[in-house]
This record gives sequence, structure tokens and C-alpha cells, in this order.
Amino acid sequence: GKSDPAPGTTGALKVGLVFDVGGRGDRSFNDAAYAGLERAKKELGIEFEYFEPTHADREAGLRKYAEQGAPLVIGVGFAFTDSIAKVSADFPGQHFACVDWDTGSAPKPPANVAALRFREEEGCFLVGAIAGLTTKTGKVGFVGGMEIPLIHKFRAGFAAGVKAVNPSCEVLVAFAGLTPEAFKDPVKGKELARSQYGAGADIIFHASGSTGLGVFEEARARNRERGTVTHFVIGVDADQWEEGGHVLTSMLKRVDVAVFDVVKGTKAGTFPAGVHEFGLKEDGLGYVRDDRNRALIPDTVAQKVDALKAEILAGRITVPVR
Amino acid sequence: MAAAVEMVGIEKRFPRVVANVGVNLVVEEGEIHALAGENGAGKSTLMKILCGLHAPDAGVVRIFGREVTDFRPAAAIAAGIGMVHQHFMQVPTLTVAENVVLGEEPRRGPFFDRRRAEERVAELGSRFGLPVDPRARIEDLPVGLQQRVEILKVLARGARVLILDEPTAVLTPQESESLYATLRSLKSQGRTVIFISHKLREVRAAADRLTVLRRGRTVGTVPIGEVDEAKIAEMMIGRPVLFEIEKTPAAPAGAVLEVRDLAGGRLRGVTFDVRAGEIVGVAGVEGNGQSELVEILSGLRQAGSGTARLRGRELSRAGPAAWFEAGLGVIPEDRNLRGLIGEMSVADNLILGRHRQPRYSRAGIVAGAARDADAAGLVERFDIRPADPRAEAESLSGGNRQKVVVARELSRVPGLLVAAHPTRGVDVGAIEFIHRSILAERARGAAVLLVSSELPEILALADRILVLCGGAIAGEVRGAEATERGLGVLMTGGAPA
Amino acid sequence: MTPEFIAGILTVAAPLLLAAMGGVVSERSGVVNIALEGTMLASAFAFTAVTHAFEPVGPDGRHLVDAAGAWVPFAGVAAGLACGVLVSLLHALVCIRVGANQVVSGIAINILAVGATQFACTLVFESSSNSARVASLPRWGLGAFTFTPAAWASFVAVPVVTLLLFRTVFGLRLRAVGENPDAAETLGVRPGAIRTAALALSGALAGLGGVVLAADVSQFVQNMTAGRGYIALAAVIFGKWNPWGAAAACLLFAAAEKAQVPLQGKIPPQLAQSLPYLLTILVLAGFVGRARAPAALGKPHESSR
Amino acid sequence: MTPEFIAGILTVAAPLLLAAMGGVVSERSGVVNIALEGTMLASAFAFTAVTHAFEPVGPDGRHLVDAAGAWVPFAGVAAGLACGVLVSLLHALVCIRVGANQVVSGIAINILAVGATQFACTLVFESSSNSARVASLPRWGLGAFTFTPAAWASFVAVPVVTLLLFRTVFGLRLRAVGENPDAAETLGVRPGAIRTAALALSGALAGLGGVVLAADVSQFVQNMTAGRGYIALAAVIFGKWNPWGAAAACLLFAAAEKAQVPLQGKIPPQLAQSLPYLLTILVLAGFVGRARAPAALGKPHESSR
Ligand SMILES: Nc1ncnc2c1ncn2[C@@H]1O[C@H](COP(=O)(O)OP(=O)(O)OP(=O)(O)O)[C@@H](O)[C@H]1O
Ligand SMILES: Nc1ncnc2c1ncn2[C@@H]1O[C@H](COP(=O)(O)OP(=O)(O)OP(=O)(O)O)[C@@H](O)[C@H]1O
Ligand SMILES: [Mg+2]
Ligand SMILES: [Mg+2]
Repeated sequence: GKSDPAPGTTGALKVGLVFDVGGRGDRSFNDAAYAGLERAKKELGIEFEYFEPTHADREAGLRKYAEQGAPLVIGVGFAFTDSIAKVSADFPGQHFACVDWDTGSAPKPPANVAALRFREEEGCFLVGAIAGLTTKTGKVGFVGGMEIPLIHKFRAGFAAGVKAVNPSCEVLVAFAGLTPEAFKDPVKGKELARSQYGAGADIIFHASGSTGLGVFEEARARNRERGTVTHFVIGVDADQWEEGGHVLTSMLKRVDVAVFDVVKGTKAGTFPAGVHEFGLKEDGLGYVRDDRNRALIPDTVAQKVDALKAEILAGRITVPVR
Repeated sequence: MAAAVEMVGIEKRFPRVVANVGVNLVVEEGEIHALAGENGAGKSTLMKILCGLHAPDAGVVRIFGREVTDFRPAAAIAAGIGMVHQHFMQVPTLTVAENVVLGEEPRRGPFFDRRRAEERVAELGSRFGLPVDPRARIEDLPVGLQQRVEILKVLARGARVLILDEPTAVLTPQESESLYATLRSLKSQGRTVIFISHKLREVRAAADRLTVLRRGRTVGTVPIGEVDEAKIAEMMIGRPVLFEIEKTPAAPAGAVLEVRDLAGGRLRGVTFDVRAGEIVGVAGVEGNGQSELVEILSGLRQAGSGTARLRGRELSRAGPAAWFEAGLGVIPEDRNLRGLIGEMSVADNLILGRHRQPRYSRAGIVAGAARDADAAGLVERFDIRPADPRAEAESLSGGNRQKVVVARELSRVPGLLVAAHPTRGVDVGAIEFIHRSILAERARGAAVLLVSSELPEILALADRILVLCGGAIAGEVRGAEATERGLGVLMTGGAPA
Repeated sequence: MTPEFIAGILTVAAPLLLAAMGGVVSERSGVVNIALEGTMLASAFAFTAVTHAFEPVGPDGRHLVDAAGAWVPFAGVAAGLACGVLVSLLHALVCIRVGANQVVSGIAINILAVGATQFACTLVFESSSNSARVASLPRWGLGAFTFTPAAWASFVAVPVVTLLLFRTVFGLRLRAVGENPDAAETLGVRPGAIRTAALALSGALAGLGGVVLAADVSQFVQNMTAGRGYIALAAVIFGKWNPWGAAAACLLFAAAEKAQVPLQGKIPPQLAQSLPYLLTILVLAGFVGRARAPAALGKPHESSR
Repeated sequence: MTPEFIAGILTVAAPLLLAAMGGVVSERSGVVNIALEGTMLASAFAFTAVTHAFEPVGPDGRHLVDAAGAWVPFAGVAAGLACGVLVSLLHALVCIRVGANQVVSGIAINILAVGATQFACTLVFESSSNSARVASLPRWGLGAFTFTPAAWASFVAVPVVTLLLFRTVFGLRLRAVGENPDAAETLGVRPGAIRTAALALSGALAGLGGVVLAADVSQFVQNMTAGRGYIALAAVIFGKWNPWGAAAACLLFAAAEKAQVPLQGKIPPQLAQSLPYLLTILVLAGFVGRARAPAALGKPHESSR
């Protein structure tokens, strides 16, 4: 390690953030992390820099900020797990955070690492219920990015939510690929959406980074052609309403909150080392129902979904993860 | 009246070689003018300058009295020059009509007017007595017809001067005859013809005047009536050339090559032996199975049926490596394709295939000293020019490349020598030398199979002559008793005289 | 085979078709064009950036994507075409005028295109991975078969390129130059000029392929061509340098990619995903073995003077 | 030019050198080997996976990386070599035995290699992007100049390949086949066999290049070759198919890449990263113009039988 800039000092805290594939501008996962930093900049007066890795230079990105002496370096995405484990060992005086830390490959994060994890299946269960209750065709779709256990959590939660309220509803499933590139392939996303809409689905939930932008595009094109909104998408990670009037809701994964909290803790001198799980209980997950999409989700549906949420919180429903 | 072509003081240098230096050539309108000279004398280069493919480094070119300043093919075409190149300049996948009109296609808007092109070519063909099917694809045509297309191509561009570079090198005697008839009829229509040839008999028969080049310079221009073949040869080489080679009677021993009912491709079951110490000639109109025979006997083609034994080993379906090991030496039909490795030195080419011999390598490492010494000896013995074993094979002229191939094959002391058109395209000096080398092989006790479309060559060398017709042996004649006439009858399917 | 499924195949095939037609034109003239991939990518970006630039901007500085005039994305299409021509002319410069190795020039252009588009994307959109969403091209057609004009162009491109190659004077010369540039030269046809023109056209076609890709999702994504240029090249060879053959190969690859979706979950995912590539290898190994390339393909032509 | 900087250049150059020597051997025999890239990548993975497999495992199932015997990473090296030979033989099968297009076969192999290594990485290391850390090769040398044995091999490879090509019988035959397979065949040399052997050797060299890369960081990273195979190919051509020329080109590229690090932050990163490729294009455009490739390069040889 280099110099040890004491955390909690009053000067502007410097944070370095390395994005996942899909990168800045995916209007989803990565942009949610970015939003957390923006908020920290506004509310806590920190400074930050970010890096969009291309192929194999994820670790180089982390190292770059660590070498510059940033007290906090954040990696967005499960793929950073090994790299952060390695780099944090070389810079024991600095702090690291990893969104979606993979406990499978590294069960115990080092002492200077905050491992931020989400129980995505819980949020997905709720949007699954919304989909199951609002579908007109009795068919809904799921478009995943890379086929990995993390994304299977999304699928499992969503499918369970659908079945819980509408057992006869069919859930079409497709993944964009087997490589990280599958999170940044809107062309593929559009193609998959085309297949699922074509097969009769009217709502698609995507968990695929910027691949999902293609899903939105397909819905947008279909609705524009028909002149009415008949094909819906459920957004993921961030509120994706901006993608057009066909966003039924979005499964919020509060990466922004998690990132903000870590920054705040670091600045306050209480760096939250160790594994942190965010679920419905911690308000780390949720779904969007506000003035903009209230018309799409009737009150009866919202009530039903809130009831399900209560059951999960009470531990009466365990959402499957695979 | 100005001469059709006047080239004065032409000079052309290539890296390492001076191809032309102070060359003068005057061709009068309406004559057939021959250009002769040993290999690498600069004939093709001179003609390429005339047709705009090379620009000269010095000198003046006048065409019908007008000086040429722009050396580009299009300008030469416009001035009335048309060249039929030694290696045909054709697009094999296109049709005859397309090849002929390329560059000045009849069009309808942006579209190619195929019908009009075909009509034009058919019309040209009948006007000049050169019929070809305008719709045939070039690659499907025999060489004779391909050449006809080349001539049509230049005529279609209104050529008043036709240049033909070694037009008969790849033609059968019959095709050659008809070519010269065509040239005479073009002359009678007022066109001028320049042709390059190594075949002095043809030069004498077809040309009005002759210009000889040697080592890039003009030796002189003479009316054809004033010189005989020996005189032309002397002008070319700079010394008298022996045309008649004295041949001792053959003393054949046991059979080296035994061929039984061999068939494949156009070859339909042939049976013959070649014995040690004799030369067996194979004559025939091209396309009657000679190529297939040579290919099978060098392992490049698998026989369909029958057997071929070399020194007792059955090899009719073996690859080239097996033939090579059994002691075959082959002068291939197509030396550019099969003969040499262009990028390698003459020395490496000379011992290629024998590097594994203990003399040339130890533990897989090439013994450079032995190779270079042996190569220098061969270069000297076979008079390969330039006399530099390190020169790249590619930089040699056609005749010298042929000498490298011959030198390599003979220096291996082969049990059987298959020589296919061994003197095609080489000058008279080299022909003499190659003929003597083949006879020396016979004297040494090698079995020689000589395939050639040149009847005089076969008559001069062979002890026995097999005539191929339609893929079968139409007859066998003893060398001493054979005449061109008698062979010609057999070759064209007539009964033996 | 629902209409949806067929339309889906056509959508996937559209950019491949255009790039493959570009490949046919270039390779028939004797120039190996691996640069198809980079050409597509650069044009995809040019389309996005120029469309973006012409969108009206609201008082808050945001682009009013959906309020853009109908002509706006067409300006992007023009930019994509122009960019394709330019990239291809760079290839022409390196390998026709200078006579350098065509394969390496193509690879270098592809790698440069990835770097340059990322860099430009950062400049214009402040992200090296994604552009903003840009105004969409209209969609024309009936039922499931509605496509952008650019995609429609890809279907028209096949007969047009066929006509061009086999019925026009330019096509005749182009093929002659690809087979025997020396012969063409002796007849006053200039191989360098023909090949440069062929590459310009090839670039326009491949560029339009890139536009189809970006217009389909109304945005640019880092390295969004994802090997489509290479697949198009394989299709050219599989199709034996014939436009219809290449088009058939493109449709086959597109079908393989489409078929992979319903196969998911039934066969191992890795197998499903690599189907198109496996197909490429099999197809190359099996069918193309004996196909005859243009005789002068890949050989720089040196005028003999 | 500190010793560290020079050693740094050598480290960057090592994998390039090996791949370039592989390229020289293959191209001199007449086979275009774009598959170098995929070969390196596959071997990098094979090295990592096999080294991993031989590491002792603790009671909790974790690999005791640093307790591994000294021979363990050498088992990985052997695996890398073997894997390189295998991938190269696949290329040989497709383009020598079957006679398919060499460029496309190479591209297809490269694409497959990316997919296959990611898939295998997921199976072995449960992550498609990174392997676990594996046992390290020893480092030999003095001062700044300490390298793994694999990297040392890369420096030795240049004179060895030179000797092989120009002093041995095999080299002579190899060059003969690359120039005129037909002629070589009539002289008893079997072009197919020579080319297959050349490709096997090429694969071993490129594979060792991949091993150097992975051994340097003691792990496998998704697509870690990052175009080095292509750069090596450019170096082969820039070096005019001569081992020393290619080696000089590799060092030049390595120096360009090294120089790019101090430039970072001063010029845009994408530009800095494309430096080697810009260099490639410039160099191609400027120098190589008239270099003469092996005459039969890229042409499948059909025995006429
Ligand atoms: N393009 C070229 N580059 C370099 N040297 C050349 C070139 N063309 C011809 N030469 C050389 O110039 C000399 C003259 O060649 P040219 O082809 O004119 O001879 P030629 O008289 O036609 O011989 P042949 O009877 O063998 O056809 C030869 O040494 C030849 O190798
Ligand atoms: N494949 C071949 N096999 C045997 N002889 C050939 C072949 N091709 C050409 N020839 C003849 O060999 C002679 C010399 O040809 P070659 O082309 O090798 O000589 P060059 O003078 O170097 O070339 P050019 O005259 O084209 O400049 C010519 O008479 C030609 O007809
Ligand atoms: Mg000549
Ligand atoms: Mg000649």
C-alpha cells in the first residue's frame, strides 16, 4: 500500500468507481451505481472518478485508483469479486466495496472490503406478481443477460411471483448469452423480445443490463405501430420509466443506496466492512408505483402485491433462488 | 511512307539486368516480321514496350510515323498496336465474347449489352476466318482456340500491327500451321505482324524479314530469303550450332519401366517397356493422353487400371515421393508450375529432394559447403546463366530455368528419365545442349521416355517411337525408319504405312 | 415457422446481408475485406452520432428524441453510408495504392474502429459503452414484416448487387480485375481504379449494415457488431462469392441464431450459443472445401511499369 | 531507458515473439495463420486449468496454491503446448485436409476459442471472467532481467526458428512448400505433411506464447490475449516473413505499448491503447508495401491425383 489517507477527514473524499460491462449509460445497473455517487457528491461533497473497463483491464482499473490513493474504490458487479480480493490485499490501508460480491468464489471478504449483496429474488417476486396479475394474454417473458446463478435468481423470483398469483400463466425464459457481453447486447435483447412478444407474451421482465434497451426498443416499436400500448416491459435495477410509456414498473435494486451508504460510512469513519445483504426488509429492493405508472397498476393489484410483500417480510413465503 | 513500327536506341533496365540496350527495330507496314534471339535476349521486353506495358528508359518509338510519348496499354491500343502475350492475358472464368470486348464493352445505359457483344465477336470471327463460339467460357477451350480469342481481341480493337510472343510454343504442329495461315491472310488484308519464335523452321517458313537480338542488343535485320537456319542460329548464339547430333546405335539392356494396360483420364490402356540404354519417344497430337501418361508416370495422377513397374516396383497408384525414391527423374511438362521453387536459390533448387542424403545434411542440418560446391559444378556444366548458384531461380530467363530443371534431374543419375517437352520455349543453343544431355543419359544406361510435340526432336533422339492416338498406342515405329509423314498419318488415326 | 419467426430471421439477417454483399463486391474485385467488421461498427456509430446531433434540444439541454423531424434519422443514414465509404477507402489506400497485406490491413482497421468508436462515444455521449437513445427510423411493411428502410434496402441489395456484377459493364470489369488484373490492364482497364471503386461500394454496403444494426435498437453500443462482419465474410465464402449464395448463407446463419432461442434449456446453453460459429466451421469444412475463389483474390496488383 | 524499462519491453514482447515465430513458421509453409490469437488464448487457459488441477487441495477444498510442488506449473506448460498443437491441428484439418479458406477458418477458430475458454472457465473456476490464482513458474535471471522459463524460451525461439528455417532440411522443405507445393511434390516432398507439421510447430510456439501471458499473472482472464495474436501476425508481415524481422517488429510493438503507459492521462486512453494498431497501419502503409509473401501463401494445395 501507499500513503494512508485517514478516512473521515474533512477534505473532499475521493472515490474511484469501476463499472461493469454495459458501462455508463446502460440506464440500469451501472447507472444506478453512478446515481449513488452523484448523490454522495451533492450531499456529502465528495469527489469521484470512474472507469469503464474494456476487456481484461477490470483489475487494472481498480489498481489505478488504489495507486492514486483513493480511500474508497468501488467495483460494480460480481465479476469484480476476485479482482477486489487481490487488489485489496495489496492496499490494506484503503477501502474497497463490491456490488454483488460473489460469496460462492470468496465467502469471506478481506477486512477492508465491503461486500454488498442483494436478495434480488424478493423484488423479482413482487414484479412477477404484478405481471401475473396484469397480463392479458396469460403469457409473460423473462429476458436475462448472462446465464449465471445471479441472473437465475432474478428469473426464479420472477417466475415464482407470477405463479403465486396466476398459476396458469406461462413464463417464457431466454438468456442473451454466456459471456459478460450478454449484458451489453441490445441487438440480442431486441431479438429475444421479438421472439417472446411474437409468441404471445405481453409483459417482459428483463434483467440484462443494457441488453434490455433492445427489449424496450422492441416494445416501443410495437406500440408505436399499433398506436396503443399493448406490450409492456418491466425495468430492472433503476426506475426505467424514461424508456417510454410502456414501462409497467421497474424492479428496483437500490445499488444507488448501497453505494451511497458505503461512501457515507467511509466519510464518517465507520466503513462497513464485511458482507451486507439488502432485501425487502432493508429497503434495498422494491418496485415502482408512482404517479407516472399508477394508471397501469390498478389499486387491487397493488394491494395484492403489498400483501405478498408482507408475507415475505414475515417469513411466510420463501422465494426460490434457482 | 512511314514504317509501321520504328524503335530506335531502346534501352530498358530492370533491377540487376539490362534487358534492352540500344535496340533498333524497323517493321514495314504489311510485312510479317520475325523476332528471334536466345532466351533472355530481351524480345518480350521490347514488345512489351511497344504495347505500352513497359516504358523504355531511353530511346524513341514511332508508330506509323507518330512518336509515342504515353506508354500505357490504352495509348498503344489507340495507336493500332495489339499484342498476343506469351502467357495469355485472359480471364478464364469469363466467356469469349466478354474477354474480347473487355475495356470497350457495348452498353445499354450502365448495362452490358451481351447480345451485341456476342454478335460482334461472331461477326469478327467470320470476317477474319477465326470462328469461335462467343458464349464458350475461356477455361473450357483448348489452347489453340484460346489463342484465337487473343487474336480476335486485338483485331476487335482495330489493331493494324499484331504482335505475337512465341505463339506456337504451346501449339500442336497442326494448330501452328493454321495460325500461320491466319497470319498470312491478315497480311493480305494489309495488317502488319511481328512474331517471336524459337522455332527457326517456322521463322523461315512464315516471315518476310527477321530481326535477331542477342544479350539485349540488335544483331541485325535480314530478309528471310538471305539466311538459312544455321545462319539464324549463329546470329542468335554467336557461334555455329550443330543441328545434327551424331547418335551411336542403341544397346538396350533389361526393361526398367514396364507398363501394362495402363489407363486413366484420356489414356485407355497402353502397354510398353522402356529398357535401360534406350530412348522411347511418345508422339501424338496434344490431348491424346500424353499428359496423363506423364502424370501417372511421375505419381501426380493415380492410374485408373493397369500397372506400371519401375525397376520391379508397382507404382501405378503411388505418389510422387515413391516414384522419386524408386529412381525417377522427370522434366515436367510445365516447369513454372512443377519445376522450380522461385524464391529459392539455384543451388537449393539443384539439390532439392536430395537434402536428406548424407552428403547434403547431417542430423537434419543442411551441409552448405557440399551443396554450394556441387551446385557450382552443375551451373558450370550446364552453362546456366548468370553463373551464380545463389541467384534466385525466379530471376532466371525461361531457357535458363529449364536448364536448372534438366541439370537437377540428370545429376541425380536417374534410372528412368521422363522428359516432357524438354526444349519447349528454349533457344537453339540450349536445345542442342539438352539433346546432347539426353543422349548422354542413354549412353550411361538410363531408360528415357521422351514426350514431345516436336516431331523433329523425337526423330532426332528416339530409338523407338510410340504414337498415341485417342489414348491408345496407334503404332510403334523404329526410330531409324520413322519419317514425319509416317508419324503424322498414325497421329491422326490413319493406318500404319 | 410463424410469420413472426420468419420476420425475426430476416431482421437478424439484414445487417449480415448488407455486409455480405459488400464482401462479395470487394472480394470479386480481388480484395480480401476483413475490414467489413470495423466498417460496420464505424458506420453504426456515425449513424447514431449524426442522428443525435440533428435532434432538437429542449430548454434543459435534453435531446427531444421523439420530437425529432422525420428526416433526422435519414441524415444519420447518410452519415453511416459516408463513413462506410471512408473507412473502406482507408483500406483501399493501404492495400491497393500501397499494396500492403490485405488481411493485416483489415485486422488493423477493425481494431482501430473499436478504439475510435469508443473514444468518439466518450466525447459525444460521455460513456464509452453506450450512446443515448436516438430518433428512430420509421418502419414500413405489413404485419410481422415491418422493417426500417435500411433493412428493406438489405433485401433489395441482393438482386441489385447481382445485376451490378453480372449485367453491367462495371461488374464485368470488376470480375475481370478480380480474376486477372494483368489481362484487364492490357485492355486499358485500370485495376487500381476498379478495385478502389469496388471497395467504396463495399464500404457503403457494409456501412449500411452497421446503420441497420444501430437503427434497429436506436442506439450505439460499444463493439455492437460483435463479429457480424466476420460472419458475413464467412457467408461470402460459403456462398462461393455469389450474391445469392452469400445471401442464402446469411439466412442460414440468422436462422441458426434464431433457432437457438427456442432451443435454450433443451440443449446445453453453450452448445446453443455457439451454434452459429459451429455452423461456420462445419460449413467451411464440409461445403466450401473446393470452392474456387477469384483467382487474383488477395494479391496486390502491381502495374508492370 | 532504465534496465527496468527494457526488461518491461521484453516482458511485453515475450508472448508476441513466440506467436510471431509461430506465424513465421506457418506462413512460410504457405498457411495463413490468423488462428494464432485463438491458439494463444486456448493455451493460456490450458496452462491455468492444468496447473490448478495439480495443486494440492486443503481439507476445506481450497487449493493450496503456494504449497504446490515446483513441477506443478511445468505440467501446466506442457498442457499449454499440447493445447496449442491441438488447436493448430484443427486449423490444419480445416484448411489443409479439407482445403477450406484459411482466413475464415482462422477467424472461426478465434471466435470459438473465446467462447470455449469462457465456458471451460465457468466449469473449472465458476467464473467466466477470471480463473483462480494458480501456482507460479519460477523466475530466472539477474537484476531487472528475471523472467519465467517460458519467457526465456521466447528469446531463444528467434534464433532457433531462424536455424530451423534456413539451415535444416525440414526448413528447406517447408519453404519449398510455401513457395511452390506442386514442384515440391514432384520432388518427393509431401506438401500436406509438411504444412501439417509446420502448423503443429506453429501451434506449439503460439501456445507457449499464451502460457507466457498466463504465467506472468498466474491466472487466466477472459480474452486475455486481447489481440496479441493479430499483432504478432502484423509483425510477421512487417518483418517480411523473416524471423529476425518479425522479432524486431514485436519489440517495436512492445515498446509502443510500454510507452503508452506514461502517456495515459495525457492523451485519451482509447487513443493510447490503439497506438500499436495505429503503428501497424502506418508501418504497413509505409514499409511493407513491396514485401513479397511466400508465393503459395493462402492457397490450398490440391494434390493433382
Ligand atoms: N519485369 C521484369 N523484372 C525484372 N527482370 C525482368 C523483367 N522482365 C524481364 N526481365 C529480365 O529481362 C531479361 C530479358 O527478358 P525477356 O523476357 O525480354 O527475354 P526473352 O528474349 O523474351 O526470352 P525468352 O526467349 O526466354 O522468352 C531477362 O533476363 C529477364 O529475366
Ligand atoms: N509452363 C511452361 N512450361 C514450359 N514452357 C513454358 C511454360 N510457360 C511458358 N513456357 C515457354 O517458356 C519460354 C520462356 O518463358 P518464360 O515465361 O519462363 O520466360 P521469360 O522470358 O522469363 O518470361 P516473359 O517472356 O514472359 O517475360 C517461352 O517460350 C514459353 O512459351
Ligand atoms: Mg519472351
Ligand atoms: Mg520469355
